[in-house]
Amino acid sequence: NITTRKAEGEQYPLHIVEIADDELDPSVWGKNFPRHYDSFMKTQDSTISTPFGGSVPFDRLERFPAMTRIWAGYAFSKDHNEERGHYYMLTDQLETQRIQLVEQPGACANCHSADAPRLIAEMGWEEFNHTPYNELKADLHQGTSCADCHDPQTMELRITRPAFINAMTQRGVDLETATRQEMRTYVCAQCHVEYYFESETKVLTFPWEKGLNIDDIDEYYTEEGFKDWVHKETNAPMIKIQHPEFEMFTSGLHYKSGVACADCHMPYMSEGAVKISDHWLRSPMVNINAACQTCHRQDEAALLERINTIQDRTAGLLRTTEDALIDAIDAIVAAQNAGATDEQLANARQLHRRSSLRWDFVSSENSTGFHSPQESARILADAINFARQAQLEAERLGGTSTTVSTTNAAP
Amino acid sequence: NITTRKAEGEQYPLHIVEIADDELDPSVWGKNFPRHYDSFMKTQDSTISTPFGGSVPFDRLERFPAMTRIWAGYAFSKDHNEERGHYYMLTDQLETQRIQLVEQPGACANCHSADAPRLIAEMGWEEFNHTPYNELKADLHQGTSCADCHDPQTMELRITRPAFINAMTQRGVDLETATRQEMRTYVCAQCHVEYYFESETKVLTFPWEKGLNIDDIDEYYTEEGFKDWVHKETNAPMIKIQHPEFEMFTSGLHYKSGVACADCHMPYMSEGAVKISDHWLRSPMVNINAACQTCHRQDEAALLERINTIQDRTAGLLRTTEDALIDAIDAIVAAQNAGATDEQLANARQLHRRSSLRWDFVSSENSTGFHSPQESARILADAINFARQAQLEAERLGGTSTTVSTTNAAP
Amino acid sequence: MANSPPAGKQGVFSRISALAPFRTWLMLAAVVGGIAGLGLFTFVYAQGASYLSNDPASCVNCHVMRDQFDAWNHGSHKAVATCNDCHTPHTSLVAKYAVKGLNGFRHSAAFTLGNFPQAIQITSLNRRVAQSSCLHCHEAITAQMNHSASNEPTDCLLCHSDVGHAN
Ligand code: HEC
Ligand code: HEC
Ligand code: HEC
Ligand code: HEC
Ligand code: HEC
Ligand code: HEC
Ligand code: HEC
Ligand code: HEC
Ligand code: HEC
Ligand code: HEC
Ligand code: HEC
Ligand code: HEC
Ligand code: HEC
Ligand code: HEC
Ligand SMILES: [Ca+2]
Ligand SMILES: [Ca+2]
Repeated sequence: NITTRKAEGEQYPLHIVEIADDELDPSVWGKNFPRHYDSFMKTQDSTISTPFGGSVPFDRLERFPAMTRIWAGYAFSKDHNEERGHYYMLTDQLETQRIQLVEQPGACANCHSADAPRLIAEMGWEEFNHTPYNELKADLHQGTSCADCHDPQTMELRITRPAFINAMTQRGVDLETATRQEMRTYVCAQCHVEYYFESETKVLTFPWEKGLNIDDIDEYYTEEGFKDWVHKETNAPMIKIQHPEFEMFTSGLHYKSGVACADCHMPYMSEGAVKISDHWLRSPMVNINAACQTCHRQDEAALLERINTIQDRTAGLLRTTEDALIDAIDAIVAAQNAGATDEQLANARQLHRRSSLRWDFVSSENSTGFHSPQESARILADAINFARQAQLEAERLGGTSTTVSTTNAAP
Repeated sequence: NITTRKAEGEQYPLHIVEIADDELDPSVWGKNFPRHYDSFMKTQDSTISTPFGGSVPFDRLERFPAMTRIWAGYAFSKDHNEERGHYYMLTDQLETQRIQLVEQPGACANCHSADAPRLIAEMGWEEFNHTPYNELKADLHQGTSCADCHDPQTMELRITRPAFINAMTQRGVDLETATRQEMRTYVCAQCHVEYYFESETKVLTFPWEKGLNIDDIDEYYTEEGFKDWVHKETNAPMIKIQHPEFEMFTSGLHYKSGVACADCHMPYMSEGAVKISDHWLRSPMVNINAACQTCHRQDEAALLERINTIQDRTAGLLRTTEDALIDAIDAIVAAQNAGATDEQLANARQLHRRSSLRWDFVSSENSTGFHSPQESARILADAINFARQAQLEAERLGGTSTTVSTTNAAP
Repeated sequence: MANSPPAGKQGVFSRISALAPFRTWLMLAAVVGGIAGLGLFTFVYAQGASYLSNDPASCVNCHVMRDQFDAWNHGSHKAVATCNDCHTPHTSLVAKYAVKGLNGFRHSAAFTLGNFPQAIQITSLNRRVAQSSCLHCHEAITAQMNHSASNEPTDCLLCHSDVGHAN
């Protein structure tokens, strides 16, 4: 294609340094791409505030107190904040109580350090994952880097994380043949996905064998007999879900219409005579003009209002689900106190698990429903149903729970 | 035929007859607008079949058996079919068991006969509504007519039904200043809305004082102390919701983007050299190109798939809600049998009512979620929650229900 | 893939064109389009020859082009691009008249027979023509975007399908 050929001269506008294949330091890459580097460094900004997202790392446990009980017995109940920009990805991991209070495997480093691919090459895949994080951490120097997403020679997008390649290969997707538009989603799907550490080996794995929706994922975990932890109050075998942005996104209309993560989170911006991708990855709510208005001609206020409506509905359902989960927990505890056996409680605990992981799929997905509005509400409807059924099962086994929240029929 | 096409462009429209102000017969109007008349008459077709809608008047009670118990004690549980084209609007009303088994007021005729405006003018508004339907019916000659929506002199859209004018006036909307695009929705909102007959006077009224969403409507009915009937099994004071297309639509994105009912249900079609509104009101699923592709550039299969996805999710939640409602009914009945008092059961019955009317709001809305996908799912999530809470309340009052559906935790 | 943007309607010519490289078939089509197209009554009578002019008004000789014309008339590109700036190739004169001839013939025939959909859909061939015409004018500003060595230029129309004539 002649046009691309001609453009090649311009695509590497400043070729000031050669970038070595193992170069991780963004400031070195930045010598050739100063504009990209400047926008990339803006992810340092921790002041963006939006109703449910943004980059202020507020304490989520404080804001949504039910979480402490929903995750009782798991490290998340001790420390969990709203996430912020890529700039902090390594710092925030090193500093969290979830690393400090609990012994974690090296697998954690897969998504929080640009050193991961190098260490994997050096140590081997299994060894890397299963070495304790505390041993590995001296070798983690760089958080986010251009190298995570780009080939240093051609600047083409590339996949650098084995867990994603493994999971996609298993699903029959050949990443070599991915289109450019697909790559604009796949580079993010290396990290913004639900994951678990395989019980024995601690190998980072994505639970996608049966499909990407939550019912498939539930089925997968159940068949594997996997649990993340045992609930401290109800003794149910639990699953924790984390940041399933990619999975949720694929059930939504934007994905089906060919839109990619980068289209909204890295929209083009004009910089002088050229358009470049904005590398300040952040909430599109503070960037509606570039992020939405090229495709949607409504005015900014109207587009913001759309996001707000979707998020308010989702947030309302999240709170309702939390009430139901707390009631279920109370009822199971009461039944346990009344002497119900494990066998009698098996069903209630299964229902508790199934409700909780669905709630988590929406709660931990960082768009508060926006990436797939109807599916988010559908999942929470199921979560409410399962929590109330758990409560019913448990109440039938006796015991008096202190629950009052269900007795109030007023609006 | 190009030659004829060119000529037609100039002669249009034909002005063959003067249309009298009280003319109801569409074939007379049709003399001036033969193409509109031809498409209008196609609403006779009762063979269109779509997964959840269409014009085949299948028995909904048979297809969704839970309805018989959900509406126990109300005429709907005896006879309720999928609706079909406008051509049948009077016939279907005359023939339904809901008119034959029960004494209904003239108010029923408001939306099923073009004679209504004339009779209202002659008899007065209250008198018309409250005269028994069986007395009135000899005066009902015409079902649908051009006069329902058009001014015979200017062919402009007009509102002919007082209930809609009253309700909008109460909401502070001046229909005189409605834009043309608004009128393309308002003419439908005269009939495709939830309604009730005011207890004493039987005057047709729309419950919109507090707003158009289901929570507002619930609150309105509760404050009015209104009920449509007493549930035969649980003795709860119930509300039946019917065809709230307009209300549901206003919570959706199409409405917020300025799209009107007529855009999808009466899309423009080229007839020779002129474009006319297709008066064959029907499911857009058999008319995707004209109904959707003017605005959406995806191919037909992709657009159909969007509708299917939305409807499948909604239908899945409807079935889940029905299970929950049946469980709630069983539990209340068991409590009654065990001797629970009305006072003890008050909360459970309130919850039963609140769940049922929400389920009905989605179930009786004829797009199976399409008119507002996320809101439909949100409403059903609440409906499930209330039904399960009703069940919990009732089970606490004792009695053994035969319910087993909640004890199965397998997927 | 499930998540591909609209690719345009697969017309007969698009399907044929898929068999050969874009440029090769364009030349070939010159012959077919020219001879078959110009020879036909429909083409002349239905003012298919309008395709040979660059005046947007000539497109509206067919009233079915009215919506696009009106929208173009109010759009951002009115002052800078006519219909043919976007709907004919810029690679060579031969290619330009090939596409004009082909479209002229096919659309005249469709117009005469009346067998075209209510909401007209662009063919995948003409979509590619439009896409490449963007680069003709906007190559400089998009130079960095097209960094990819995969020869797969950004699909401008994913975000800017409205620039010519918003519908
Ligand atoms: C159509 C636009 C769009 C697309 C495409 C999209 N997102 Fe988002 N994303 C949003 C919006 C809007 C929010 C809500 C931001 C907020 O609440 O402040 C959001 C939120 C987020 C957040 C949290 C941001 C914050 O401020 O805390 C993350 C992380 C995220 N998206 C990642 C992704 C990933 C990964 C993909 C692709 C798999 C993706 N997004 C695709 C629009 C989009
Ligand atoms: C599959 C990729 C992946 C793995 C593995 C991973 N993370 Fe993360 N982590 C992310 C992403 C993406 C975010 C941002 C989205 C979010 O916070 O939901 C994040 C956010 C965080 C945050 C900031 C938000 C918060 O919850 O306070 C901390 C801390 C964190 N991770 C710690 C860890 C620890 C500890 C482990 C190992 C037990 C780990 N991460 C493993 C991808 C990963
Ligand atoms: C190497 C792993 C990794 C990759 C690749 C990655 N992310 Fe992230 N992302 C993270 C982590 C970890 C965080 C949380 C950082 C923190 O809170 O310290 C995060 C945070 C974010 C946020 C939240 C910013 C805020 O202000 O709250 C957004 C938005 C985001 N990522 C979008 C994307 C998009 C879009 C892509 C692809 C173009 C992408 N990410 C690729 C790991 C990754
Ligand atoms: C989280 C993933 C991610 C990281 C980290 C990242 N980029 Fe990018 N970059 C992208 C995506 C996505 C695109 C768009 C590619 C496309 O459209 O094919 C892009 C495009 C580019 C382009 C092509 C021109 C353009 O603007 O579209 C350049 C040059 C570039 N990035 C430089 C850098 C530099 C320099 C760094 C580090 C300072 C960096 N990138 C870090 C994801 C990333
Ligand atoms: C690259 C193009 C593109 C971008 C960028 C984009 N959208 Fe969309 N959006 C679409 C398409 C295509 C649809 C599907 C409906 C249609 O075909 O018109 C859609 C649908 C939607 C819907 C309804 C579907 C749903 O999932 O609820 C909302 C709401 C929406 N967009 C809001 C936004 C907002 C807000 C942003 C910016 C944060 C945004 N979009 C960015 C193309 C885009
Ligand atoms: C954006 C397009 C769109 C708009 C606008 C729209 N509808 Fe619909 N409507 C649909 C679709 C799609 C269906 C589902 C048809 C099916 O299931 O076969 C539907 C179904 C219906 C049905 C049942 C049709 C059947 O086949 O049984 C009725 C009645 C209806 N709509 C009335 C309305 C009214 C009244 C309005 C305005 C308040 C409206 N619609 C606005 C697209 C639309
Ligand atoms: C506010 C307007 C309105 C009033 C008042 C009204 N209808 Fe209807 N009716 C409709 C609309 C709109 C439909 C089509 C949508 C549907 O069936 O849900 C319909 C459909 C029907 C149908 C066909 C579908 C079915 O349920 O079997 C029957 C029969 C019917 N009505 C009978 C009645 C009777 C009896 C009354 C009085 C008790 C009545 N209607 C009062 C608007 C109205
Ligand atoms: C005078 C009352 C009235 C008005 C005004 C009215 N409808 Fe209806 N509509 C009905 C009734 C009653 C039925 C059911 C007829 C039956 O089942 O016998 C119906 C049925 C329908 C159906 C179902 C057709 C099918 O095949 O299932 C659609 C779609 C519809 N209407 C759309 C509209 C739209 C769009 C408008 C406005 C442009 C409108 N209606 C205006 C009373 C009305
Ligand atoms: C259910 C409501 C309804 C009925 C009944 C109805 N129309 Fe219409 N009609 C409309 C709507 C809506 C429009 C679009 C008006 C606009 O865009 O302003 C319309 C438009 C028209 C127009 C204007 C040109 C056009 O096609 O947009 C004519 C003429 C017309 N109708 C004739 C008739 C005739 C003749 C009948 C009876 C045989 C009839 N209509 C019955 C709702 C209706
Ligand atoms: C008159 C224009 C118009 C028509 C006709 C129309 N749409 Fe839309 N549609 C829109 C707009 C505008 C949006 C909002 C998203 C956006 O801004 O792109 C939208 C959003 C949607 C959405 C996502 C929002 C939601 O409510 O889920 C779906 C799905 C959709 N349309 C499908 C359809 C289908 C199917 C039809 C035909 C039955 C149709 N549309 C007819 C203009 C239209
Ligand atoms: C002879 C009448 C006529 C004239 C003159 C005309 N068109 Fe069209 N055009 C049509 C018809 C009919 C269609 C629909 C064809 C179909 O869908 O198969 C169409 C479709 C199109 C399409 C979309 C379908 C495709 O093949 O991609 C484009 C683009 C187009 N015309 C551009 C133009 C331009 C540019 C001009 C002026 C240079 C023009 N037309 C002049 C009748 C005409
Ligand atoms: C004949 C030359 C020409 C062609 C062909 C052309 N453009 Fe333009 N375009 C211009 C000029 C000149 C401007 C206005 C000056 C500027 O801002 O660069 C412009 C402005 C724009 C703008 C900014 C204004 C707006 O509408 O948002 C966009 C975006 C754009 N063009 C995209 C496209 C796309 C996409 C295509 C192909 C479908 C295209 N252009 C085809 C010459 C052209
Ligand atoms: C993923 C969405 C997307 C795609 C694909 C895309 N653009 Fe853009 N384009 C944008 C956004 C967002 C802007 C606004 C940037 C700004 O003003 O900061 C823009 C702006 C422009 C402008 C106006 C620049 C100015 O200074 O006013 C032109 C011209 C343009 N694009 C041409 C193109 C061409 C040509 C292509 C295909 C090679 C293309 N675009 C592909 C999103 C896109
Ligand atoms: C700046 C570029 C540009 C100009 C100028 C332009 N078009 Fe287009 N046209 C496009 C693009 C791009 C599409 C494809 C839109 C899509 O499918 O997303 C298109 C599509 C079409 C179609 C298919 C139907 C549709 O609306 O999608 C017709 C017909 C058409 N153009 C006719 C015309 C006519 C007639 C003119 C002049 C009055 C014109 N175009 C001027 C870029 C342009
Ligand atoms: Ca954040
Ligand atoms: Ca129907």
